[in-house]
Amino acid sequence: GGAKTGDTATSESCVDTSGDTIKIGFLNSLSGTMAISETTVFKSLSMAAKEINADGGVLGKKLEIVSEDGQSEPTVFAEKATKLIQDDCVAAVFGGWTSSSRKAMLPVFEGNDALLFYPVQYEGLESSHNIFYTGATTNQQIIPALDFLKQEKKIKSIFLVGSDYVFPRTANKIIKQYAAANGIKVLGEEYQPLGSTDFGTVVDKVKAAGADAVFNTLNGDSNVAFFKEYKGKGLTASAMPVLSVSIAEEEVPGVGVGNLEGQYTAWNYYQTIDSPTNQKFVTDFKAANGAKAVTSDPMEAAYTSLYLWKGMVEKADSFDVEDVIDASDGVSYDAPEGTVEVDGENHHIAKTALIGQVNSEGLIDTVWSSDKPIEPDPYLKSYDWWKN
Amino acid sequence: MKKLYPYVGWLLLAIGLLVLAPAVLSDFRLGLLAKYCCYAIAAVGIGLAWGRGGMLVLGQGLYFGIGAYAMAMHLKLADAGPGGVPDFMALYGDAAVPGWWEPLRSGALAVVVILVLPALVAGLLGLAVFKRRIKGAYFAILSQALAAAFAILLVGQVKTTGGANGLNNFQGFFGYALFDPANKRMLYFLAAGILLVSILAMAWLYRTRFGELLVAVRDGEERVRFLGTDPANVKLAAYVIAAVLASIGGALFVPIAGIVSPDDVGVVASIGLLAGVALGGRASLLGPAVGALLVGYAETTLSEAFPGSWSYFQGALFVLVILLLPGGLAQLLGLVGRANAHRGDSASDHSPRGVPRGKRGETEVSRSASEEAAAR
Amino acid sequence: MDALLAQVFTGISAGAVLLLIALGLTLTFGQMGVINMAHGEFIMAGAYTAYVVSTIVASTELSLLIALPAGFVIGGLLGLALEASVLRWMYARPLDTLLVTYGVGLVLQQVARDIFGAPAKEVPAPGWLDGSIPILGYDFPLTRLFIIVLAGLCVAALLAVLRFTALGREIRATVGNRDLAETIGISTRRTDQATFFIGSGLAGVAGVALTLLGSTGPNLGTSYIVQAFLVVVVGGIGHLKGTIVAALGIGLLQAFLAHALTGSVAQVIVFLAIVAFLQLRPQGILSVRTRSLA
Amino acid sequence: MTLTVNDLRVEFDGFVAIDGVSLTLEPGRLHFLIGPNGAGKTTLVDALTGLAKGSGEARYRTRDLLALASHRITRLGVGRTFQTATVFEELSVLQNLDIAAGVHRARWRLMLPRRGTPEQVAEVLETVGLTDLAEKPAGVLSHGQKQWLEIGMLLVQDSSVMLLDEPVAGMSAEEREETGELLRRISPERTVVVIEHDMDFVRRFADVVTVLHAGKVIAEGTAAEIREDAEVQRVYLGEDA
Amino acid sequence: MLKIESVTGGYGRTTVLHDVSLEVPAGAAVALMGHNGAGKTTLLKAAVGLVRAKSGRVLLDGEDVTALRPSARVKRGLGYVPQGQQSFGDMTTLENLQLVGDRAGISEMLDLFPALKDLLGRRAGLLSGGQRQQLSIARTLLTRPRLLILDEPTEGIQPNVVAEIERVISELTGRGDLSVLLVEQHVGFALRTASAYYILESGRITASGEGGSEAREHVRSQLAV
Ligand SMILES: Nc1ncnc2c1ncn2[C@@H]1O[C@H](COP(=O)(O)OP(=O)(O)OP(=O)(O)O)[C@@H](O)[C@H]1O
Ligand SMILES: Nc1ncnc2c1ncn2[C@@H]1O[C@H](COP(=O)(O)OP(=O)(O)OP(=O)(O)O)[C@@H](O)[C@H]1O
Ligand SMILES: [Mg+2]
Ligand SMILES: [Mg+2]
Repeated sequence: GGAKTGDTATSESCVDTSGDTIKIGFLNSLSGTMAISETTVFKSLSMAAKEINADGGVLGKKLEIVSEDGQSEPTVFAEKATKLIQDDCVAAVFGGWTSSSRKAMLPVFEGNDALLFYPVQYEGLESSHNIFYTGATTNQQIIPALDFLKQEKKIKSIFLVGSDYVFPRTANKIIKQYAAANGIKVLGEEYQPLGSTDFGTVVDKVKAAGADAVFNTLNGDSNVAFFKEYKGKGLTASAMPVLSVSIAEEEVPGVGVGNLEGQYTAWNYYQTIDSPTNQKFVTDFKAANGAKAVTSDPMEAAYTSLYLWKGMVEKADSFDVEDVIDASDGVSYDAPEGTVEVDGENHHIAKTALIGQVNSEGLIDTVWSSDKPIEPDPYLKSYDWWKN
Repeated sequence: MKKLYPYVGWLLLAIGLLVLAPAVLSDFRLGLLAKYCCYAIAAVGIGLAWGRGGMLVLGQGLYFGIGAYAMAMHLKLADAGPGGVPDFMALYGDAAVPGWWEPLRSGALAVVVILVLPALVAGLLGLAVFKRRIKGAYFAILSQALAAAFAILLVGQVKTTGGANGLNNFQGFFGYALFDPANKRMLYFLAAGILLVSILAMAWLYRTRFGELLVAVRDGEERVRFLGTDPANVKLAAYVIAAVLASIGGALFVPIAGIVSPDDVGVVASIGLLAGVALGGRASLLGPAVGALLVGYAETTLSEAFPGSWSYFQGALFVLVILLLPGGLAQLLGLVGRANAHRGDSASDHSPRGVPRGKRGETEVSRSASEEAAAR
Repeated sequence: MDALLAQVFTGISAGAVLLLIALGLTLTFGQMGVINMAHGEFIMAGAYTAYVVSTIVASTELSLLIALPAGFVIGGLLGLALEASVLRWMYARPLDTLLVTYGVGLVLQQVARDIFGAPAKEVPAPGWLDGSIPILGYDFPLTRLFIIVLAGLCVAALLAVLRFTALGREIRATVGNRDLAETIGISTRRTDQATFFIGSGLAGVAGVALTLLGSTGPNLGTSYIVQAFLVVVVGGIGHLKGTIVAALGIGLLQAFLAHALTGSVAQVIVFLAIVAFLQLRPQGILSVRTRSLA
Repeated sequence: MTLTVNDLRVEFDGFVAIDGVSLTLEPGRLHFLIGPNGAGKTTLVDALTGLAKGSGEARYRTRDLLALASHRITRLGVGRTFQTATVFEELSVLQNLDIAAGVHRARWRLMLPRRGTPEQVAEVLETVGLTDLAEKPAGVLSHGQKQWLEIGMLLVQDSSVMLLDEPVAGMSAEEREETGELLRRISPERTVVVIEHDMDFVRRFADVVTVLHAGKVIAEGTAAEIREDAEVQRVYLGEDA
Repeated sequence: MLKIESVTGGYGRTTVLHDVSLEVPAGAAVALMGHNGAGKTTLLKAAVGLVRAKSGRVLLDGEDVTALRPSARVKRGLGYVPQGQQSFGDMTTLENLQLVGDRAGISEMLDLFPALKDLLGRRAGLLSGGQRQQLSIARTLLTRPRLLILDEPTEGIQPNVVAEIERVISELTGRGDLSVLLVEQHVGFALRTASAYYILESGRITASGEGGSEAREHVRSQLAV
């Protein structure tokens, strides 16, 4: 008879800090549907690790990478996370992409009191003691995007298209409340199964509704089918712009520049950002992965996450999870997207929101940005129109 | 001697699972082994339906999922406490527990659901399908479609099933805290025990006249009618048993893996369940279970050794085993003749068009028959 | 009214896609009884062929037209390889082919991932397929129109082969009773190979066509394979006409449901409808009786 | 028990295979059914055993066979063999027979294993001379051996009505002799109907012969009478017979 | 025409034929007789190529065809009517014939087997046993074989048709442009059509001789148990 429910966890970390190397884990989907996106994250993480090792590592210890494949399945993410923590005894894990992968790993990291750095924009409404979120939460991406549509595009109505899973549904929940509070009519809300490529009906509806703009939370392959259908049915960016929150530089070629040109995206980083740090980041990445390679928000967030962890560890002067977490508040890093700072309260980071427009080379130009970095507010406490 | 053979194997397996493994494996590895055991339990059922009954059950994920989700829902409600609302519902849903969840608050009822619901579903489906004499490829594709539909349905119901996220983050299992390694070991022994018992049950079933009749139905379904038995009932029984075993496997999977998601019940997962059965030897007694354990182990180790490219191995496994070892590993050990391996098809009216059996590649089939004779 | 019209058109074009992906299966599955799960990957191969061609051929206007035959050949050759290396040994146990070919499919996907990289590729559509033409006041995307026409042509071609060449008969004979076929002088080996070449080739063609609608990635096939088999089953295994009816029927049903409900619920209902349908016609739309037992 | 067939009609989409046949099949005598290929002999048996849908009536023990499912008909005591022997190829000869014997067992007995060889099965093995092949999978049997096994399966069922469709086809003269004798032995307390083309065999063993042609009964009587029937000679025997 | 030289073979690990030799001279009809399970069908299958000879050779017109597939042997003039009324059940009677014959040939066959005339549109799987057997023979004759291998061809066929078949075979062999290897339980039929006979007992040739009436007794005595 072991512990009954209600007792509290007491798991011993097995991280080995004696040697002159320290183990960290990368957990990305290298196979399965999500490999499309996550392999790029893996690459930028690896690049960051190389750089850090090149100038001496962390607390004088070189990083030793243990990489696992999440296979695009939540269950596998949970299993591999456990393995990295219990079997490989890594000091921290970097990775995950889909909400489901994060949700699957969360209890593992909390149960084992370990560290996860999650690099992708997500639906918010979460803040775990053991996770650092280096991608945008909703108030750093969705809400600014809506502000943009309202202030710049002066839209009166909107149509919501999304894949059928948690992120789009939560995002749309927020959008609908925002719209209600701002006198924007929601003319339709359509969900397609993940990976669905049949958008005939959906686009017919979009066209029939004739909203001022479309808010697109589709994921992965579905975007391709959607935009091809969109163009095929004679809809254009000028007549009825689509604002997407899951299409970054590396997805653009897949969807086809021709189908996307002029459409909008909302992120916190674009390859086109012109700052010395970003230029270095981009050139180094191309050097490592070929001239055709592009950089995108999640890649940048992942890259940044490794440096932020380095910052925390050095500030704490310890690899111990609790020490690192305690030290996390205020740790900042001059990232390609601009300077970011960790909020020790909710474990997110302050980010500048950027609305971009796809240009003819398939890169994304910033057309609008929040004047200053936006403080993370995962639970949207500061928005009075929001009630969960 | 021959009759004892399988029991010797069973004993070895029991020793391996109950004595050796716990002694040598780390908590984490033992946890994985527990997970494989869950798959193995489902595999045992598939061995009956497919190996002996010739019904290529491509959709066992459906029943695995029924068990898993029933258990997961119960654990969620138990965590939430009396009248409480599971965390994810508060997040995505309307913060109210839907009516069809309520029964699962009671642990006892949950167990009942896990055992009875799959039986009902399989029973109704089987009745409809078998009475209408849907077999072979038709049946295979059909069951696959159901698994697909089930997964899609789950994904679509974010508010009540967690959608693509599935259900996870369980604190306790019938009062025992799941973070406690001691309890995890307990779960392992539970899974391993049930696996061993279900194998024994099969051993009995295979020796009964029902076991022989099942094979007869597989080899000549229509002929059986003229011996005074309605083959539909025979198949139905086998199919229901397989469904219940899958459900049990699924139910145990949840506390062990700590999560269940649509990916664990869909088409791919369902085919994954077949892999072990094929590897081990679908018609043999121990084959399906051992095969499932091996596949699980291979999957983990290969994917750890070669992240990203392990699907090469999985693919190769399917091809080589089925092609070279239709009887699975059991065939290597000479436990079953190649004929048994063929039986998978035999019943299934051998071809979508219902070509009279034995005629297509007659020599082929009968040769194997003779080899089996020789093997005896 | 035009909402209804829209659904009908969407349904038809969806049906055309289904037909295109299922057409090859009516041969390899319907006629030969091989449950070829790698069919989806053959489709994928076709799509990648289109991509490669588009990178070689300068003019987007032409590349599609070149890609179609190329895709046919590539798909066909893959099928031929599969038949010669694996399936030829397995005709006595049709159900097993499902698992083998599933394995092959996995490998092919990974191969594609390693050759072309995980991110999806874009195949630019030719200019002459840009935009849409109004039919009864509904603008019909030219791409979808093209696919409908293509599907029609493929069906016609296949029918022609089956009807006017001996192949059609020889395939059925070979599958019906291999030994007997051999003993009346039909070289079953060649028949098998020919069948598989054509069946898989059609998958390749479908793949090329699909680049007009969706993305070209390693998982392209997996998203279609289940539906493809359902179409054949509903149509009545081995019955081309049935397959056509089934494809259109399912396409329309899907379109109408998708209009009324969310996509996922629609899909589920379609699946269940099919299960129910097989209750009424256990052997599919076109069914045949045999006198033989077993 | 007598089996009375009354105005039986069987139609396959348009084609009439059995066109109003009325027969009285009584126990205690060997009843032969002959007729040209395609006359409807097998179809008649099919209809009586629920394999082909027929209209009219077939009374047996107050039940109308035409309304029953195949397995019910068998359990009622009406057994048959098939023209092209169909046995369970991958089960042993013994198992084939044991399963056939299942009609007499209670359902729940299915849950018990088979111990050794049930004696009635052993007897039948002897009768059909397959004892030393008992453990072989039926799939390896030769054509004639399969025919024997078919008969064996009928015997263990101990049906009170036995419908045999060309049982001696592919048997050598001697074996036909034995089979005939066997049928003689079992016919007294049973209704035995045999379909056959070998006229020597018919002459030797038939008590009653019914001639079917194009789905109709064109003659009935002893072998001798039949042989003299002009119509039968024309459509079936041929002049030189 | 056909020469089987000390063939040993069988199925998988079971050997059925033990060092069997047999010859069918051009233009001759040879009958093969034996009890059930003796190995007759197996021997024919070996001649056709459906059963692999573990040792020994099969010669067609002096050419060694032991390694050839059945279809290749058929192209060299061999024709085979298997036991058990086999046909392509999913195809119509006509399609079954079209597999091998042209229009002219087919109508010729229909005159020989008039019963088939009204069945052309019906799926062979639905034919009666005898109808299927007639179809099977017709289909094989359509390939215009020079060597015809028949496995119990009269089984399940009505007497007057049997007589017809007998007539055709004798005629063709008489003309000398057809050789026949015949397995037949129907001793009378066998000896009337055959000019020589072999007797097979449990996989071995135990006797052989010239056809004709006196042979009948010899065969009977050989086969008697
Ligand atoms: N399912 C069916 N559909 C169409 N026609 C059928 C079907 N079954 C049988 N027939 C036809 O019915 C007729 C009677 O067939 P049946 O098998 O009863 O003849 P039979 O008397 O047994 O002939 P044989 O002596 O050759 O066995 C045949 O012409 C056959 O083609
Ligand atoms: N496919 C097979 N596999 C193994 N053994 C077989 C196979 N077919 C036949 N046999 C065995 O080979 C022996 C000879 O079979 P075969 O069919 O040649 O006999 P046969 O002389 O044709 O008998 P019949 O007159 O009944 O047709 C039999 O004992 C049979 O059991
Ligand atoms: Mg008959
Ligand atoms: Mg024989």
